[in-house]
Amino acid sequence: MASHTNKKLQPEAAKHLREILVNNKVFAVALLLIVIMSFLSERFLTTTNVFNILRQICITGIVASGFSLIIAAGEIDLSVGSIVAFVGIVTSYLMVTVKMPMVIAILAGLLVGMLCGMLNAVIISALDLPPFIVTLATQSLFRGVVYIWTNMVSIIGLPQEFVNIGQGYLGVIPIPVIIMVATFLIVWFATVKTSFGRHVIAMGGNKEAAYLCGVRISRVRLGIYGMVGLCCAVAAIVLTGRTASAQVSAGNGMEMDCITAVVIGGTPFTGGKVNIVGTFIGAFIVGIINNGLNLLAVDSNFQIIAKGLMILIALIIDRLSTNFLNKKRRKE
Amino acid sequence: MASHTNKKLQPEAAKHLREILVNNKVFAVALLLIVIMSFLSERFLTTTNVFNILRQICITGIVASGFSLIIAAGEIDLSVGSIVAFVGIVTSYLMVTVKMPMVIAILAGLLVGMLCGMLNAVIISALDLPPFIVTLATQSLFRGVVYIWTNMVSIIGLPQEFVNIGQGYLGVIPIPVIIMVATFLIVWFATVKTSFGRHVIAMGGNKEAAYLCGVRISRVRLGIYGMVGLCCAVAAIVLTGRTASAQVSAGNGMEMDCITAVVIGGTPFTGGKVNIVGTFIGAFIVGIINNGLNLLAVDSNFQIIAKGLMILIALIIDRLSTNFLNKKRRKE
Amino acid sequence: MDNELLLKMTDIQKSFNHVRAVRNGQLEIYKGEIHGLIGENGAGKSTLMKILLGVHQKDSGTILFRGKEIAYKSPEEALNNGITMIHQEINLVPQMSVMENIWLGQEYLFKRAGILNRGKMRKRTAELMNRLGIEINPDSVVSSLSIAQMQLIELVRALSRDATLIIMDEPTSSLAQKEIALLVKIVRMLSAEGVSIIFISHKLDEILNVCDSVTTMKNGEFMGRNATCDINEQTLLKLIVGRENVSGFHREGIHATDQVVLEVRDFCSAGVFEDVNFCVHAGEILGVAGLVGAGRTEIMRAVFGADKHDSGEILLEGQELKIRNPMDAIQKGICMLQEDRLRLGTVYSMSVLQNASLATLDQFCSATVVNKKKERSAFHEIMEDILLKFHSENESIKNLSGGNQQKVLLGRWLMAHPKVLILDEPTRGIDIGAKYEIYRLIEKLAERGIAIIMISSELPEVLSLSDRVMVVRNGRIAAKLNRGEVMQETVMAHAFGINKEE
Amino acid sequence: ASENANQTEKNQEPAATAENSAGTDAKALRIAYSMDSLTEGMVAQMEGVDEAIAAFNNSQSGYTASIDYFNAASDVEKQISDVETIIQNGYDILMFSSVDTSGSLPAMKAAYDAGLTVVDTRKMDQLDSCSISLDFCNEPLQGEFMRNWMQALLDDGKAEALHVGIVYGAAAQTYQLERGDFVKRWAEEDPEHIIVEADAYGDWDAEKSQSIMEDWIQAHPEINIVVTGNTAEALGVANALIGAQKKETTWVVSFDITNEALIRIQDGTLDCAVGFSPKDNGRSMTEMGLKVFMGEYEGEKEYKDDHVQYVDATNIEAYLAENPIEK
Ligand SMILES: Nc1ncnc2c1ncn2[C@@H]1O[C@H](COP(=O)(O)OP(=O)(O)OP(=O)(O)O)[C@@H](O)[C@H]1O
Ligand SMILES: Nc1ncnc2c1ncn2[C@@H]1O[C@H](COP(=O)(O)OP(=O)(O)OP(=O)(O)O)[C@@H](O)[C@H]1O
Ligand SMILES: [Mg+2]
Ligand SMILES: [Mg+2]
Repeated sequence: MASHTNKKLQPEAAKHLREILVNNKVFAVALLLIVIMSFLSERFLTTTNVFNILRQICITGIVASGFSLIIAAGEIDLSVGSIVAFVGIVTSYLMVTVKMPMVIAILAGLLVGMLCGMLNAVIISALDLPPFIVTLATQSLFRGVVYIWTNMVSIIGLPQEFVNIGQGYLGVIPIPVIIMVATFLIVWFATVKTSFGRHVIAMGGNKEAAYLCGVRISRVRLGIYGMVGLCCAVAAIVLTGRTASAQVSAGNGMEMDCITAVVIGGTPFTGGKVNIVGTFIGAFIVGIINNGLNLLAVDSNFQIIAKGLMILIALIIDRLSTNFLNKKRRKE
Repeated sequence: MASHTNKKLQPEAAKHLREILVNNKVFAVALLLIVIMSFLSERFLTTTNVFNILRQICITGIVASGFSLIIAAGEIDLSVGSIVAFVGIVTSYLMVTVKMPMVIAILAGLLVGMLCGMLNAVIISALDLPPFIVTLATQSLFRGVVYIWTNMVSIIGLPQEFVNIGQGYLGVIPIPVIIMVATFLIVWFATVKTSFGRHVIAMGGNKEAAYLCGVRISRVRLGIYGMVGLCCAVAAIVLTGRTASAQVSAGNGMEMDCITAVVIGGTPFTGGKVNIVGTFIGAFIVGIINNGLNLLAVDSNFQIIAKGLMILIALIIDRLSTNFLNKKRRKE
Repeated sequence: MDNELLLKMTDIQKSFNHVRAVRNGQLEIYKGEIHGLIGENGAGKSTLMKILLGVHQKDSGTILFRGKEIAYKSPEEALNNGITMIHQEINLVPQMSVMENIWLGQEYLFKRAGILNRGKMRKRTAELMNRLGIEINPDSVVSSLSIAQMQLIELVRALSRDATLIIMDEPTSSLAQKEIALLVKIVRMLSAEGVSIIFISHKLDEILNVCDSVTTMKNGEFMGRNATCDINEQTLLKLIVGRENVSGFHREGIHATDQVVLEVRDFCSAGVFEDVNFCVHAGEILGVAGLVGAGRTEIMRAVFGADKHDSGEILLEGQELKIRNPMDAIQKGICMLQEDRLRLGTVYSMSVLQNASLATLDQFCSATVVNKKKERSAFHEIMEDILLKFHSENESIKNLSGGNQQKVLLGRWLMAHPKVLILDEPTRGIDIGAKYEIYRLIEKLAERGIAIIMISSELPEVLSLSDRVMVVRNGRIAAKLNRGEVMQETVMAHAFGINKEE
Repeated sequence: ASENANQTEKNQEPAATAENSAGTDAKALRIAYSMDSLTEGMVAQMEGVDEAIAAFNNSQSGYTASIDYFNAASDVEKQISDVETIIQNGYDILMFSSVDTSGSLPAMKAAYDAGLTVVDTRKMDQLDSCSISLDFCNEPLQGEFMRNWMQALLDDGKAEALHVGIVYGAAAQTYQLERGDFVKRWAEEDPEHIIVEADAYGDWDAEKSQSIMEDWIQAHPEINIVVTGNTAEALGVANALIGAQKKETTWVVSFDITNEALIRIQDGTLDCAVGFSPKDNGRSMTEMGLKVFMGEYEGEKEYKDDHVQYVDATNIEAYLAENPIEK
């Protein structure tokens, strides 16, 4: 009898594993990339290099975690990069010029980031304007303020404890990696475990139906953009620490990196679904590609082609494996 | 009795005018901007300056005309700028290095542009991948090919007749402006007067319904992307003439300019509707803003802010006027 | 009727992932025949039809159409070969006009040198609509129409194709009697012209009345093919449900208390409705009848806060309420089931469970964290009441059959334990077995003291369930009838505006 | 209404719009500066330009000069448009820092043909399309300086061979690619001593350059000098090297002598910066332009000056003594 149960269980487990793979096929793509890369370069699969990659995806990763919700809600935020630059400057200015204590400067930075995000939400909701245009406008708004404020000069001379946030280690683990993982956990929790997360998905899936179920679209939007603003602020602090300076050009073009990570990660561009773990793996895949191309010393112009091709191949593998797994499942 | 008919007609006419304004409110925004600008600078409303603006929006305008269909179909194409660069290089290479006759080189360029666009469509349809990622990949693909091919050196030494396409005049009218207007007319015709246009909108409005009605989505997509590729090729030829050289960095960031023009023009980012005339006016508004800020010699850092703000204000006016007109309409 | 076999489907099988939707599909259609297809929700009717149309590909089995074996890969092929289908859910492009929707995919008919001749298109549309007796402006935008009007446009579109076989998947579920009569007339006319029709419906009387023969399905399997002259409602019911005696439903007496829960005074919205005054008592079921487009939905949407109104007030338990949006209404205990389940009800990207709990999520939250256990148990409790069978609560609602989706949405509002429950076409697409259960459920809710407003185009439903009936005509309340005086004829008379008494 | 019309009339006279600080009868002189992109260096340069204009306005030349800046944001097309607006708008002098030597040419030519005094600040080698071509801050010259500085490392025996990593600027900004390309040409000439180990685009971004360097430390430990495009990139590279404790054995060099670069040379995280004092540069290019306009310049159309310099640990004190860092 026991053996009978066992027999029944095994295909169940296999089926289960397949389910997990189907829902997180991007995971399989990442694994495949890792295998290929370790064959191409023996330097790839070393602890140092893995932490290297993780550290390099931190900034994009932290912003992309929140950005998943924007995409899931069927909206877009082009201003993330500018918010990152803005918060970097605010925090550094408060520390270096105003000589505020670090903790207060960081808190102020976080607040500013959140408010910037919320400003986007308020404009979109209050005037019922397309998020694309609103955030395009605030993108140049925030960036312009940074330029005028700093007169294009980066802020340097940050206190060492602050720099440590971007460069330090906790044991062997880089602090930015810890912050990124924490951010992903929090966003994941907010998305999967709370009513807020449910409302975000409902809003992206069918805004009208969500509204008729009592979901307050404008409040949810405020939450989403505020959260992304907060993520931007966290990223800004890590970035400022990592480069030991607040750069006026920080975060340029970041929105594209974020969308790439989110969409590779399996959150559809049309909204209604979200995969936070997928976003992490998406950012990781982009990180592997960048790192791999550098490790292999691919010519800089070929890198541009290779990056495009590899993203495409990753998605094609993803798609083909889905089809294959679906077919197998149907055969049973 | 006649007077009675008249009385009935007049409100009809007023209603009609209002309908036109509601559907093309962006037109009113453009007018308002023009009025404001002519008060601020007496140089603004001169024939030379108006042609100036028109000539300056040509490249974006030509690509944006076709881009409207991409947005209307609920898709996206990030590779337009790279196609522009690619076609510029191909055409110039054929003329300068291979010494082909101009007409043949141009035709080859147009063909290449169309094929590049179609390649996007084929990948999206065949593998059922998100357009965002596919065109992000081909963006770097095409751009990388340009970089490697040219080794980052622009091609110069183009024949004068070719340069004239970008710099010449027909009477008082700049040739690029004529080409732009022609492009808009063709795209407008294809959208409004043909079944292809209907299918594009149906696809953007309800892809499932279109499919169930026998619309071949992949064929429509092929048409759309091919058309945009063709528009890119036309823009590339005008641009190459205008700069009297094929630049490897041509068209960088063009996709954003196009989306901006299209969305300001009233084509919703979510698809299902299209307003080709609106796109033209959208491009024109962006042109007025750029030109106006230059005419007023606004500080370049403030320009960044001002541009963002003005786009926003344009949209807010647009929205408020819609609300106002709608309310009036409802009252009747 | 010719005895020429037009279509023969044998041993059709189709699975979606691990769900076996059709196990043994059999269907025979003769030329000019009106053939009914019935079965419980999720029996596989729509799936079988979608296989025929080429939307889904069969796993096995054969399809013979006009003597040739076919396996269409896309609807386009089927359409080109003379098969069209009215789908269960509305399939229109909301941003396009009525005319453009009707001719979508057939624009080539109006092409001259590549240019669409809109004038000709409009003329053909008008001709077609005239012939069918449907009055909708060809130029109005579809998104501004009521769901019934959309359903009629689907009908026009199916007829525009001069098909030899028309599949109608619950074409009457969102139509009121007048339109149904029209549809039946059209169907008979087509049949006389030699067109075959597959007619899916949950209304037995309709099947028996309209169809020549009927095929029954259960759990994806073929249960039998009968000529309608050989059977009656009882035998049909047995075929569908598998049991002999499925009791009908009859509500005894008036149960309403005289405690007014909801009162609507002088409600008015320019151009939509005016002078709307009514109240509902605790434990009362208020039926709302009227023709398509009379404004029933619009009035209730305004009460629910989904639409704006110009003037008038709402009182809940004697207290005046400010309802600006559905959120306010739901918080105060007023809930509304929408009639357009595709556009206004379901969130396709979410699971069955998530769809059901969307409106009541806060109940299962502590500090905004959802207690999934509570959520699940509340859901299962309700779903047992509704007799919903599904494979997994985590399945996407998109994968449920139309009727089962409707049950989930109904469940959504039952989970809210409201004071006032507005139901707009609650049994739309629900099979007869479950329908009576749902009637009983509504009755039970009323017994618990909930005030229920039920909009329905099925008069028998209104008559058997309601304590009072309110008839709406042209955005005004034409009559309020008490249970005793409610008769089919009086309701219809008020709905049409023919008052016999005068 | 007629009053209004009058005012408009008057406004069209340039003299009426200019500030009359130098005297009531001074004529207005309008300068336009079409810049390739707005960077920290450009902002410093603008300060020099403004200083030169202020000096000119105090010099009783009979003119009152004013300047407007136009930022092409690294877009050839935008630069052409800007210049179209400039021509349209009645400026007298155009200072032109081209986005691309070939692509921006039509713009410069058009301005010259329209009768403006055109100052080519980037040595585009098109003497018949400008009034004067300045050869003191162009990229090839800077590359030469950097090459000399690196050659000295070999000559002094500080390294047997230079294993170079090149961090370019942005691919779209072709003019500045020379900041890395000179190494590649050099490596072809002298493959024994100059070995290009890897190259990548840093997009002028500290973070991106930092990631690139982190990867190179793994894959190309033999790299002993990194040539970067600007201070931000150099900063990122240095951060990565410091993090891996390799800064001591790896030179980091960059272009543009910014305040930040000076500070970093002082603290040893940057080994050499080649460039010019942007402020001086701005000052002298403005002076040249004004001279040409006034007809006071009689030299060659191509004007050379040795504005380019390098700053490293050996000469930083001297440099700072002359050009103190302002707060
Ligand atoms: N796309 C799909 N993916 C997964 N399962 C599906 C899909 N479509 C249908 N099903 C399942 O197939 C079964 C048959 O569904 P179908 O829609 O054919 O039922 P039906 O007879 O039309 O029911 P109703 O009367 O409610 O419309 C159901 O169990 C349904 O959940
Ligand atoms: N969003 C809208 N915009 C404009 N008109 C609308 C809109 N929705 C409905 N209408 C119109 O309002 C009228 C009333 O429609 P409503 O849906 O309330 O009718 P009903 O009595 O509920 O009938 P049924 O639901 O059976 O179609 C219809 O003529 C419809 O065309
Ligand atoms: Mg069905
Ligand atoms: Mg209704």
